Amino acid sequence: MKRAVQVTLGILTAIGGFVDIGDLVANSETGARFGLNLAWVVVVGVIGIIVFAEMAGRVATVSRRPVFDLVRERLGPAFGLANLIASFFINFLTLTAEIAGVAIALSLVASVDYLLLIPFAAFLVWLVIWRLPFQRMEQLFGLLGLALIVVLVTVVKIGPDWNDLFRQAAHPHVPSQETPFTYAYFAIALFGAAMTPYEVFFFSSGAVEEKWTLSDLTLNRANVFVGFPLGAVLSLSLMVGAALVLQPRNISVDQLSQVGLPTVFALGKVGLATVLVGIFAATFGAALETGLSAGYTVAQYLGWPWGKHLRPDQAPRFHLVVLLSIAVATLFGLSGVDPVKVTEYSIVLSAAALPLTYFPILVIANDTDYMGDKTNGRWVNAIGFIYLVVLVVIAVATIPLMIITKGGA
Amino acid sequence: MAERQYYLGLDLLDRQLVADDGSLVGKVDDLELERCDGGDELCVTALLSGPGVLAQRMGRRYGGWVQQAQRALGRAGGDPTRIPLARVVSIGSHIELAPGSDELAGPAMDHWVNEHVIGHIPGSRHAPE
Amino acid sequence: MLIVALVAVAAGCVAHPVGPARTYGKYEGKAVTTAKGALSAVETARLIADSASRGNAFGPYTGIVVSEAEDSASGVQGTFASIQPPDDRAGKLSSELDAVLSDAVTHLRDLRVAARRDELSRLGDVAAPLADDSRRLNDFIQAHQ
Amino acid sequence: MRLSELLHCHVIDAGGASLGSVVDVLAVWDGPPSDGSDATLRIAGLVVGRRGIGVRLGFHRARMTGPWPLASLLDRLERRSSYVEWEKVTSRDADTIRVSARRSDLRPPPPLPR
Repeated sequence: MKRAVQVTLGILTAIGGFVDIGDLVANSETGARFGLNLAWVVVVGVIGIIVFAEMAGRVATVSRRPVFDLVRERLGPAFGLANLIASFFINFLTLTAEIAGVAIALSLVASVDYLLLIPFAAFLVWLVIWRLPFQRMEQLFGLLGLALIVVLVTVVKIGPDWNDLFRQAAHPHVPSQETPFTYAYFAIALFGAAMTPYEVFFFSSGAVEEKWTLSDLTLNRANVFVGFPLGAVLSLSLMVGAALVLQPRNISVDQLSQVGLPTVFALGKVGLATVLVGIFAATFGAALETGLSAGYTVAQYLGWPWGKHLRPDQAPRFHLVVLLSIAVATLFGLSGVDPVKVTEYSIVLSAAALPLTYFPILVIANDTDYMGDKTNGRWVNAIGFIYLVVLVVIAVATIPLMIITKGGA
Repeated sequence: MAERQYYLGLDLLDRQLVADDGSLVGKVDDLELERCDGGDELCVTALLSGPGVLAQRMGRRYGGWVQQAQRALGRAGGDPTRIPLARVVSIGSHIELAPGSDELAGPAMDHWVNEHVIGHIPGSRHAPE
Repeated sequence: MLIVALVAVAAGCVAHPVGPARTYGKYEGKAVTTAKGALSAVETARLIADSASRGNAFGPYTGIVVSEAEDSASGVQGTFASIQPPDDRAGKLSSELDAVLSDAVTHLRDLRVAARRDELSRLGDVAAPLADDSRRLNDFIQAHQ
Repeated sequence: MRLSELLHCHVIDAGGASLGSVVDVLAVWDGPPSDGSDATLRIAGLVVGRRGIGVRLGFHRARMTGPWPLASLLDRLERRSSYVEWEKVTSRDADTIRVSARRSDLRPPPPLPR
């Protein structure tokens, strides 16, 4: 019984934890701009994150070695360091975007300029990392994030022609006003939003934090195979809502506040209140995950003690990195950068950087020294290898596309 | 126990060092080699760990920079730590050390950070609750 | 690779780069992009005004969405005004679009003032002129695309 | 000396031809671990070849089960490197090692039993 509760809780957390500011922005933006022509990318992305997270979770559980530990061990110190710098920088962009997202969500309730709320939001994020135990933190924000189910209710309430929606999603094409380049660029953005590397840093470090054992591998699978697809349903609902409400009105999404418009349209005040809670929880949860990931990556590369299962004075360098990252992200957010632009760049670069962390995990998941008899099965390896190819193609294409489309303009 | 073989680069370098109490105390940043019993053969005599060792391994120039930084920081910079081979308990996905790891560079740096930053923040000595 | 990405991000996050337009065609393209941006802002404002006047949205949220729409419209207006028209024909196009943009920004400002005063039930009436701005922007986009 | 210094060394065979550089070192543990100070980890041979990611990943020397296209590719890359027993080292200075073997006599590094 206790086990069932734990599994359910894990799944719920995974649903809430799947969506962050990247998904909120990317799905609303592409829905308003491309209709359902990019819906397939969400499906490809969620299968990718399932494969990646399941492997990373299994490796961390069996060997007790999280992602960046293995990155250095398999890629060597020099290439590992380049990898660390790239991953840390992208994670930092995401952290900035999430903190700004928390501030914006608060500003939509408090009617204060979000810039004034950024230091407060950042302090809150740090305080939770400093004081709240790992599991309670994860459950609290995962469950609050379930408020985003309201976007699914939004779509149901609008009552679209479901057959027509499926037909559109199943027959994607480049809309007449777009070029193949912008189409590809936004496909990468959506993919990066669904398959963000920090999710895996966090997930694999979390497996060590929560002291998972072999018997928890079921929990790992349940979280990943049930939680993430349900999270993807929320992403698709955001896209459909934008396609139904915003696209016919020629509204393009360039503010986080516009993400709530379809829900306001369909469900009124109750919907609005719920979606704002959901946006707050999703960005806050992701700010915690990226804040911790800043510390995880550096500490694991250098072999320092890390984690929330330790007292802060038992992992001081880890906490110092977390603290400094949050502080610098706060300053960057306050400098007047456009949070939506920062989000877009963070998800696109996330997609480009994926092979750097995916590849070592795929290799270690096949190493009997680490994994014993828990190495990848034939099917996991087949899919895992296909995704490796996909990720490499994306990584190569991203920067040229970014330049050609001027950042998707 | 049967004679065990290791590829030093693959099996030892860059592995996590774990103290007897389970705490993480650094990485194997390099290995020290010496002639075995004065003969022609080389033996591994110690594991080396610390930022200076790592930087030195990546290039002499970086090693110089880190050494300068370490001189400036004093003990906080972390001296290169030499762990005699006899202290190694097991070699696997991590390397387990016998008791007595307090004098390693990693814990020393943690101590410095505690004394100057983290220890001054309220709640640093309490487990999250 | 990393440096390219860094520079791209730094440039992209801080400012929207506006290149010069050397031909009428290029200028017309930028005019259409501008009109689309303004249309999005106008339609966002109309949508939230409609919802708010029917009691479907809270004051703070409405106020912020409307003022973001105003900022966005006046932003694209300012950006477009900073591009030098390459010839007389482009000059005429510029004044044609600028007239619509100015009207839209004025109407958005009225709406923002009403929303900030929390006069939510009135927002439908205050937003009424935006319907005409929306139609004109649409016509402009159709004519020049 | 340090292992990293050995790993940068250039290796030249009996005929004066270059074999590449030292990419890894095989060592044997004489005596059980954790059994006091008399346990030694003696260097038994060198893995020599072109430096590259395939060697670092250890697809041949370690027990890797897949994924299939990658494993066979990297395994083949690693087989291109060769193994030289330490007894065949004739001279050694800061950056060059001379060995008494010829390239044609050398075999790929042995995978380790686990």
